[in-house]
Amino acid sequence: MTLEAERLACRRGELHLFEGVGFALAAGELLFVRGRNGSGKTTLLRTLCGLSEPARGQVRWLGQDIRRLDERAQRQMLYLGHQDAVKDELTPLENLQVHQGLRGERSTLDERLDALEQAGLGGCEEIPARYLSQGQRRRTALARLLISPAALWVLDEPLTALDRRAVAWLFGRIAEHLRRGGLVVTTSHQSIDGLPEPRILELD
Amino acid sequence: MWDGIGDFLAMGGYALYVWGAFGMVALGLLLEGILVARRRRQVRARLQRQSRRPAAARNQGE
Amino acid sequence: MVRPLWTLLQRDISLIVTRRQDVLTVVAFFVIVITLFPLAIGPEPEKLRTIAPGAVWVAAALASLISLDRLFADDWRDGTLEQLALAPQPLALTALAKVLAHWLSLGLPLVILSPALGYALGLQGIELAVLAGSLLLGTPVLSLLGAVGAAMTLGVRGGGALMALLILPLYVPVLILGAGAVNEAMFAAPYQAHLSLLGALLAVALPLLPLAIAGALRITLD
Amino acid sequence: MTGRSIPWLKFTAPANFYTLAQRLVPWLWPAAALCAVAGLYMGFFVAPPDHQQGDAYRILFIHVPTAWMGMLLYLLLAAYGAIFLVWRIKMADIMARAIAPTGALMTFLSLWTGALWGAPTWGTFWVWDARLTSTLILLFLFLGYMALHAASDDREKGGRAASLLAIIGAVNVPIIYFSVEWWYNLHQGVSVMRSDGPSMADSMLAALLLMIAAFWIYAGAIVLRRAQAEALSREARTEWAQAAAAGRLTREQRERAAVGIEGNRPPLESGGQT
Repeated sequence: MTLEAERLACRRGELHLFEGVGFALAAGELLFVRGRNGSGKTTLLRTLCGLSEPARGQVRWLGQDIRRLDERAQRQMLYLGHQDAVKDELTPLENLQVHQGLRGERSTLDERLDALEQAGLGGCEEIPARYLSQGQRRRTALARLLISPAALWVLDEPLTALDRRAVAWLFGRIAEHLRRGGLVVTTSHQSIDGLPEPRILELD
Repeated sequence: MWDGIGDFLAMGGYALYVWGAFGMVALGLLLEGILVARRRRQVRARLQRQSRRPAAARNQGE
Repeated sequence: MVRPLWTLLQRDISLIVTRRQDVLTVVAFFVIVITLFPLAIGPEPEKLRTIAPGAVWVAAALASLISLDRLFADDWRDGTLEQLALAPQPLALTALAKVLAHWLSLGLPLVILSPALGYALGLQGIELAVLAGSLLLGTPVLSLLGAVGAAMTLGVRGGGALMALLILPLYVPVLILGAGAVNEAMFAAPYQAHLSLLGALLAVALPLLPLAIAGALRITLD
Repeated sequence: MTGRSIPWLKFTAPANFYTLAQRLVPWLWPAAALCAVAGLYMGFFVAPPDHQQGDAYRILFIHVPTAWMGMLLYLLLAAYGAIFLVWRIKMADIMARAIAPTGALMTFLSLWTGALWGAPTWGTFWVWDARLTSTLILLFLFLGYMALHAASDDREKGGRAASLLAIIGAVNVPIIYFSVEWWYNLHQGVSVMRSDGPSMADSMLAALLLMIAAFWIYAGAIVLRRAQAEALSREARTEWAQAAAAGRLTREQRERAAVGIEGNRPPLESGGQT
């Protein structure tokens, strides 16, 4: 179970962001992407999960080209972007349910409530997301990590808007996921003390 | 075939239509030519400015 | 494969229906545009009858266009579109489900309402049935075409007006065939040919346009 | 994969294309002018007046070529769009973009000349004739392509979206044409403009063919020129473009630039699947 990047080059518009990025991430490994603003972290993460097409090079997940994954391989990957993909009109519980439904994943109501509880949303499961704070919306999105069977997590700036307790909780989740043989690619501007020893990819 | 220049210009009474059509085509093509030539000049001038000041060009974008 | 699409269909319909005013706005727009015709042309029943098929069809095309403007916009803004693109099922099927949800909640009401408006403009009997039938076959094609435009103009300057410029020319065949069917019925001529051509357009559009929509969405997300 | 083994791929490199156009265009201008002068001479001084329409029919010598060019250029636009979408060859997008304004102009001119021809022969500047109506829609398709391309901030993305639009439009053009034709016949019964008009005298045909040739060559020249400017502007920061702007692009610079383009393609194993 590996995520491989081979001589990746990306550009945004006319701007050449980076080239020659390559790595192979194995089960149980954490990749931390570091770089200043505008160095292409988000573009790299979007490329790694197949949303953006690289100008050169290739990304492979489970041995398949990331742009043409089959259904099984696609289900093994979970991406969490800058935007939460949380619908204002729906409650956290409904959001979680819809998100799982779209990915074809199954869980019981108890499991979903439990995940929201763990994510620190106990008591607001049934309140439309528009009344929630930015941090609570983020937690709604992160609750997906608890019930998804995906092995690869691609998390773009997951710490934004989270308070210190939520950060510690998330770090714990990531560590547990890695122990179970999962893969995590992430990026952040905040301190990552408390995470297991990551492999670091530096974009200048 | 034509009896002098006046007869030619009169186009058998259809002068307005015939010359209106040919005139608009000539105008259209001429205008297009001028616009393209101007754009070409502008691009070349910009590039020449850039090659004279390569450092500035790098930050200028486009 | 079916369950994700079913979830999406349910979610989209319930989102549109809970935001009730969207449905009301589109239906009201449809009715108002049709109301403008008698006001502009005059109340003579014969005149109105002549323009009735065209008026209803033009109003339906415009209503479809303005309602489609936001088909992907909300999902794009809050990041759901990325998740849809990364879901296991093909993006084309997802797009088809979204268009279907949109048509069921915003297109179908127009079809249901059209006989009443046709009647107000002087159409009668079988003509009303043909009008509703032609809209039933034609508006899904309009929705699919409009969805391509909506996907293309996501995050582009001047979205709505630009989309009208891109998509309205492509509406022409549907408009001709749809209004034509009603015209035929008005002269007691066979209208079945028009309707079956509309059906053929739908049959061609249904498998092909979702691919175009998916392509446009991928370009937008890239 | 070098330029030598597949020669036509060589011109997908903007530097090579630029040089080719630079050599070609100086010949195209006089060729177009020559054809136009010959065609106009034939059309005005050799071809006799029509026995029904008098001298008004001479508008045909520009109406038919512009109408043809409009349609042809749209098909070309869609073809380049498809090439760009499938193989991501940047030059194809540049060509498509360069074609659009000329196509729109030709379509507009064919409408204009058609109206001025219709006025004396049918007694009206505009009828909702099948051909006129579908030409008008073609003009809208060109304008839509240009608007979409211009509205996007990211040239690459805008180009891809516009190419997709051009392809959808091209698939639609025959449907639009037939539906409009059908609509027109149902409404009018008898067509005012039959394509099988009075049989054409040889001199008329010769004049028409010369004018068509003139328009073809003109369109080629102007599109190449516009594409050159576009290529220079997009590659502004490269060595070849700056040399070309100064008018001294050497063979070595060109080959270096072309190699850069080859390197820009995805590696074969992924490129083969697109």
